[in-house]
Amino acid sequence: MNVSLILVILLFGALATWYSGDKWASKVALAFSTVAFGVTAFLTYRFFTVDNPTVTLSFSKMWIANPRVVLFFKADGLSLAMALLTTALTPIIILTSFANLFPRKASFYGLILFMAFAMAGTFLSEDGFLYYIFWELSLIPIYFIALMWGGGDAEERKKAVVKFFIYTFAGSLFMLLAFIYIYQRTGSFLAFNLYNARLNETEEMLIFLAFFLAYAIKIPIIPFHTWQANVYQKAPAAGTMLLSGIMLKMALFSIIKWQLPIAPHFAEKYKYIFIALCVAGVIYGSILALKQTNLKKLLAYSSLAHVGLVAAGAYTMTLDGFRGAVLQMLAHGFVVVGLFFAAEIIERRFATQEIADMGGIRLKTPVFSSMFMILVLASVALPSTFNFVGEFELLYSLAQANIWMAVVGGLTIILGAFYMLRMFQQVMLGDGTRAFADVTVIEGVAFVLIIAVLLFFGVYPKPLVELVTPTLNELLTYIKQLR
Amino acid sequence: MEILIAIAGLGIICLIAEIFNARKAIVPISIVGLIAVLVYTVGRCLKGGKEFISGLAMDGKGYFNMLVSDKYSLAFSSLFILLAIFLIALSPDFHKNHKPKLSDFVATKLFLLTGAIAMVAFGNLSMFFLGIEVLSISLYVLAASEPKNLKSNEAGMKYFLMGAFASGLILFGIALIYGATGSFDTAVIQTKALSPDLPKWFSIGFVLLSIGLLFKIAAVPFHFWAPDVYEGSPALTTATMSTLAKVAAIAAFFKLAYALNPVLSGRFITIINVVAIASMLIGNLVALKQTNVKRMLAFSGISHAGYMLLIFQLHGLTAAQSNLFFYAVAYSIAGIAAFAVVLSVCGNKGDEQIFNFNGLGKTNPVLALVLTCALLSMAGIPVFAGFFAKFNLFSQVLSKGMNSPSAQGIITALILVIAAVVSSIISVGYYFKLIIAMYSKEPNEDSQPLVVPFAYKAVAIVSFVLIIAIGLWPDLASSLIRRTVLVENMIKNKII
Amino acid sequence: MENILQEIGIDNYIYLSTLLFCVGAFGVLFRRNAIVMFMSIEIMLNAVNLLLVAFSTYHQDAAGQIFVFFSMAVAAAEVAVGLAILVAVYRNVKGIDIDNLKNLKG
Amino acid sequence: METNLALLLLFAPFAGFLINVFFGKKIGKNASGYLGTAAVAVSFVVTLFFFLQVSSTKKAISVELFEWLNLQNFTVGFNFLLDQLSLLWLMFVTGIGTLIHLYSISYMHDDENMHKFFAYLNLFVFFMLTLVMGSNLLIMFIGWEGVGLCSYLLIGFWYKNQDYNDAAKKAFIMNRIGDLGFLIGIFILAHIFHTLEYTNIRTAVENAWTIDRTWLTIAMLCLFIGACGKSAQIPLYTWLPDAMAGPTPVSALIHAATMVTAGIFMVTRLNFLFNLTPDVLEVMAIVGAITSLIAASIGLVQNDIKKVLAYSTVSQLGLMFLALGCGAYEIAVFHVITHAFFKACLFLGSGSVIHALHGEQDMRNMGGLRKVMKITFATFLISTLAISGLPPFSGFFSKDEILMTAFHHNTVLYVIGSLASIMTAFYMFRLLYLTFYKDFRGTEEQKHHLHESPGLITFPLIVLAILALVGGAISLPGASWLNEYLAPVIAKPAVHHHLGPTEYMLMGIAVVGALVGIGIAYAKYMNKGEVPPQDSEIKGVAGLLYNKYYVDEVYTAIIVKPIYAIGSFFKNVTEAAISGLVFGFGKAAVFLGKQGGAVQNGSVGFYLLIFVLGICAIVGSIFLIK
Repeated sequence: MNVSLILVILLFGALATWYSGDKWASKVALAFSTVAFGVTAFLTYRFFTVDNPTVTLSFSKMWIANPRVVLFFKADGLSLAMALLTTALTPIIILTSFANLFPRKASFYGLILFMAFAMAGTFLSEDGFLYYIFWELSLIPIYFIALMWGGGDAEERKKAVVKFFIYTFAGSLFMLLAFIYIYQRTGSFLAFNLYNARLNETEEMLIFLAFFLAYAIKIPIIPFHTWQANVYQKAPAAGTMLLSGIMLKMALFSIIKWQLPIAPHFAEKYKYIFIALCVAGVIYGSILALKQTNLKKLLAYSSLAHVGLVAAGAYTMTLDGFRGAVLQMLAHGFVVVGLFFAAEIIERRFATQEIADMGGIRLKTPVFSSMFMILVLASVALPSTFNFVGEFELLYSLAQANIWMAVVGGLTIILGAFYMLRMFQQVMLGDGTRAFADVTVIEGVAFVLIIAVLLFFGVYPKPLVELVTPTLNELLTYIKQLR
Repeated sequence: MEILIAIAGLGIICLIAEIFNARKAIVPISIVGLIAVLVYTVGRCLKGGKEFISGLAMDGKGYFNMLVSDKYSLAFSSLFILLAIFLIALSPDFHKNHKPKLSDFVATKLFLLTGAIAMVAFGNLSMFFLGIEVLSISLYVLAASEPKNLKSNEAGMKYFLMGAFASGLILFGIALIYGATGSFDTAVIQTKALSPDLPKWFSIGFVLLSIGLLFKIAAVPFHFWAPDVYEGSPALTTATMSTLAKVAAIAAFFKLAYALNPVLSGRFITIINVVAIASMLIGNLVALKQTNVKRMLAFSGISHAGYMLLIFQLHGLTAAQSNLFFYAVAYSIAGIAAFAVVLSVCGNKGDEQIFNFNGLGKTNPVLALVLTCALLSMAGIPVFAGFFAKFNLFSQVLSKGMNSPSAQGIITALILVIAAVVSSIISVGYYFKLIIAMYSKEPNEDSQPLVVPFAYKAVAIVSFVLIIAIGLWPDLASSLIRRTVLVENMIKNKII
Repeated sequence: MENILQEIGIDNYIYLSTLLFCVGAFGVLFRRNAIVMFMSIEIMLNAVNLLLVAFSTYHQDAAGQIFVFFSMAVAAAEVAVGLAILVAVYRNVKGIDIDNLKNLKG
Repeated sequence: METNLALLLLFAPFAGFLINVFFGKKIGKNASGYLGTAAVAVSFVVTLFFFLQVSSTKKAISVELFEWLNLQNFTVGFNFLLDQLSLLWLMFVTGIGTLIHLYSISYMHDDENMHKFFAYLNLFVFFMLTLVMGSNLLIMFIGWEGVGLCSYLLIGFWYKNQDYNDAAKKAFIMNRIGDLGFLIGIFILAHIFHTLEYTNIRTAVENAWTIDRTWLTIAMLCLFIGACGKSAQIPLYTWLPDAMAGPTPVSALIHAATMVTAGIFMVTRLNFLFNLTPDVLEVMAIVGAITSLIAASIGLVQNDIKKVLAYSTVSQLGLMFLALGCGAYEIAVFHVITHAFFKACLFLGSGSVIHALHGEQDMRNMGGLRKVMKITFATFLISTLAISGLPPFSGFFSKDEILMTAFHHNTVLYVIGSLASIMTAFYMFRLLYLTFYKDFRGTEEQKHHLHESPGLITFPLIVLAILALVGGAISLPGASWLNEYLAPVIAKPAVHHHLGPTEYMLMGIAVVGALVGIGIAYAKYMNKGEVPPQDSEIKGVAGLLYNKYYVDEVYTAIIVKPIYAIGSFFKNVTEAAISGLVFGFGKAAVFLGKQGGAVQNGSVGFYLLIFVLGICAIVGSIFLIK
């Protein structure tokens, strides 16, 4: 049993869902994604218990002779943690879509599973070429999900979605060039070999920037973010969740796994520029979130702010920064899915995303409002939620790098509270007369799962810390050795 | 040679079959015959054949080096035969209104195939000239094959005039080369080309020949005919031109360039680079505004020609051959898949406007899926074949640049790949126009339910499977042209 | 034969046929009557034929002359197809001015 | 055993919270109220047990649960420390907490969400306990933010009213400003000491580590900013008066007795560090003094009974910071305790009044309640005397010690502090007179319903009044039990001045000052029988004071508005520009495509011309250009 099983299940699940027909699709998808999560969790457990886990649980097989590509799915702490995020969120996301009366459900859920497959593949690939393939592959399902099941004006949506696709595709093509370039040196795409490519200064710069372009667009880091809010707003909730919950983590993960170890000198030399850019994104996103009148757009900008901080932490190239980034990725993944789900629930009942049209919901929905409140609080990183753990570590790593970065980045805890509470007040509080049904059982289950994760790991993050730390240390050793 | 004879024979059988009123047997016979030839060719290809064009010397002893059967020509021949099989399979349904002429269409395609094969398998310039002319004349005929349709007339006329003009250039080029070296035999020319006292005409001749071929592959600025002719010709002819003819021309161009003149001058390569960049960018940019699918695919074809010209950034002839072959396979099979869907959708509509594709995702999901995959493959998105094709090309260009001693080399390489990347990005814009039409627009109200003939569907699905299969096992295609692990294993296990 | 060649010099043959070729090319460029354009193309091809024959003699090699036969055959085939297309065009537009054919563009 | 008991102490309120959240609605209002009260009472009992134990053994108890955060330089665990300081705090948090819970059962009885109220209160107590019990700064931070959350929830308890929600939000955000300071302080301390455990830091300090004083100063300053946020000091004090939007028990518990003292707790906790940074202490003293004066001056003219008490709280907290700034930690703690007694009593008293008047809070519409609400009046009077600093009430001792210390420290600060005290005496008696004396000025309807509050409300009042009366006994001048008790946790005890002539003179001045304040109030409101004018008629200095120096407006103008303006700029300009740029690429591509299409004009002649030009260009560039 090794990590390739996760991918097999997801891919097979995608096909099975597609063939199962509209009636059964959602259930089949849920079943497969849950099994995938179970397998991932079991593998993680095995990772702690077996000797030499990376060897035992990895999968590698020759794939293409020319270029030399190996089907290498590696089980290390980082990849398992990210795979866990993917497989844990997928069933939740599927669960959140149960109440949506989509046409062509089979395709919809099939695409979700296929997306999960591609994303899990991205996280697990140890071979750069393979990684790139999965990276690009994940674009296709989300493109179709957003295009075909999205809301709002069709023309606007098309515009937003096509912009998103072309934009991210553009970024990743430059990453492909970077990979090809290094491959010419190494003759292999395996991460280890790529790390040891021995590039000179100019080459490192070009490669770093090529990677940066790809990641900056996907994360997104300002000023490459303009696709984000529109797509988040227009995609169906499940698509937005996939995008914000998992897909953008692909890029953050890649910074740690690919960009920094491959171009460590350049990163070390100019890290402050990139940290500053990311931190600027934190402020920029937060301030913009304040001005939003559309709930989903507000959440999109808040996401921009949060991931900016994560990216900044990653660029500090310290253990704290890395670990904080990984933990915050996981935490943000859950919280943002929860928040978008809350927005979706409101949209289902009120048929609007405009904050001005909401209000007074709390009067009618004790359960929903409590859940939403907890998610809001997690999002503003209240201590004892998982987000605090990540954010604390991130800010600490920034403080180690430069105290002013931490101060400016830390403004997120003020501004974040500002816009989130303002949003909560306008959306949920106040007086209102419109009927609003409280959450259904299925909706409630999805919320409870998310909140349970956020609170549990907020208090006891140790298992995750122990999972990722050795791998991150290893990566840092590479980076340090090489520089 | 036996391949050529067999195919030409098949063509003649088709014509005879018509005489004996065996019209229904024409297509099956030719397809079965072609499959047999294909198996034979692939078998020869895998088993042996010299790997390099440089090994041109007197391979086909019996034929006075008129034809050579190295891996390069065999591999491309198999590709052409495969494409011809697809094209012929599409014929009967396409020409169902002109049943009596079916034998002519099929036979013309078979003769066209012989021309294409002669173009890549030549060992002698006269063979090459005959090949290219057979191919061209067949295409003139096919382009104008709807005499009552003004568009078809115009396409045929334009193609003919410009094609004949280009033929003149090619001929002039050949004459000058002959004048400089005293022989049409490529092996002789190759040795002579290296001698220092080569008359200047040789280079002029070579350049004129190249321009003629650049015209055939529709590279900027010799591309003007392509969109008009593609649009005006009957769709099946367009399919032939954009797949078989284009691929044959680029394969011939590459072979010619390295067979005649193994050390190409830097100036020449620079010209090719400029042409490549211009083709990629102009093709993709102009495609953005097109509303006719055939015209759009014509511009897309121009840009693909530009990509394929990157192959002249040579770093290792074997790799270059294999990369070109791979690109040709990926491009032409995706093209066949796309055209199979275009034929299915627009076959009875008279034009190929994009709105005809509205809602195809709902009315016929399978065809929509095939077209989507074909377009994604052309756009170079993994895990489809087109991605590996582009990957190999970029990889070759970069490796050439990185291994060049001067800084200029790497800068050139970077400019080339970045131009390629930028144009790939642009290309997504119009490929997605079609995809959006299929998936996010409602079906046209007045459209009748789509009746898709079996042959169209079969071709679409087979080519679709090929796109994916080649994407998943890229070695599959490469093994035709270079010795891969796959081939070694097959030989070891006595499969071939 | 050889004497003539030596007397005149191969260069002059090349110039002549180049000139002829250019005459043909300019004919194609500047005339709008399709038949005249065909004729101009024929001039181009024949210019090349002349050159080939000259080279054949120059090199004392028969291949060039054989090639001329090929080229003539091909040219004939080409013209046959071309004229057929022309006839079809004429039927549709009642004219052979190629400027009538501007429907496909953009 | 100790661990389990400590956990019981900590988690009893949390259990109350959970039960109230999940089953509160089912078990009914009274049950949920008593359950909440019992949960806190359990904590109180356990605290008492520990308090007695530690008082006798003088040995701190520490409990270690499990590791929480693991950073490169340090780890943070869920560790708790029950030493003299934390137990002292726990005593009055759980004690007063129990009383206020009890009070709330009656006070909140008419509210449909009573179970939620108790849930929040319990949660608050839980977080407050976490704050106090934590053995490192990060656990304290959990509590620190947690109480902020509960404060937010309780201020906005009546969430139908958006003004209340605004107040709640404001409280949370202003607290968060302080929290950022706190967090940055933690970062720097962690960087310096590689640990956040108090005991470890103290050991490090005592072992005379070479500590970078600059960074330490910055760190302590940041922590002080945190304290400013939580304890409502300039410039972050404006949330506290607004926080009066919450139900009165909340004001009593959170915004008077416990949460707002967290800043003082933190400073006292880290006294050994603050001792090393005299500059920060100086700043603290100045900020405290100015806050106390400004808040007191605003309190002079407020008409909302709770607002007056709120400003009085800010002012008293200022005095505590003055004491801290003078290095007199024990005295600050002493004042915290006495203040907790009398201010809780005052708030609960005002709540009793408001309860009786069905929500009326404007003193202009009160008066004459003395006759109807005898117990409330009596307890209120005791507490007012205590806060005014008249002997022998508890406030006298604590306040006097603060002023005395300030006098020895810096005369200017002393003067400011004294002025604030005089004002305090004035406005508190103004409050008393306006509320309880003269005739009732409300509506007939209200008058008809006037009544003394039920026993559940008066009982806590009585208990607190007694404590306010005798609370001074824990630290009598010269014989201070408190100073002795706290000695182990205070690194450098305050200099205790012998009661010499100067000291007696200062006491005298203080008493006289208080009497002067009371006298003016008496003259104005009893003799002349003045009633404060309507809002529109308040002008001049009074107007400035009544409008709180327009601080809120200034903040809005210089902080909130600019942020929104920047937001508009980002939204309308930068976003549009970036987006336009990206779309611009697309548009440029389409434009170029159109141009390219225009060249494709359909004319064969033209095509051939380009063809020939292309040939010429290629041939020319190869053969003609050298």
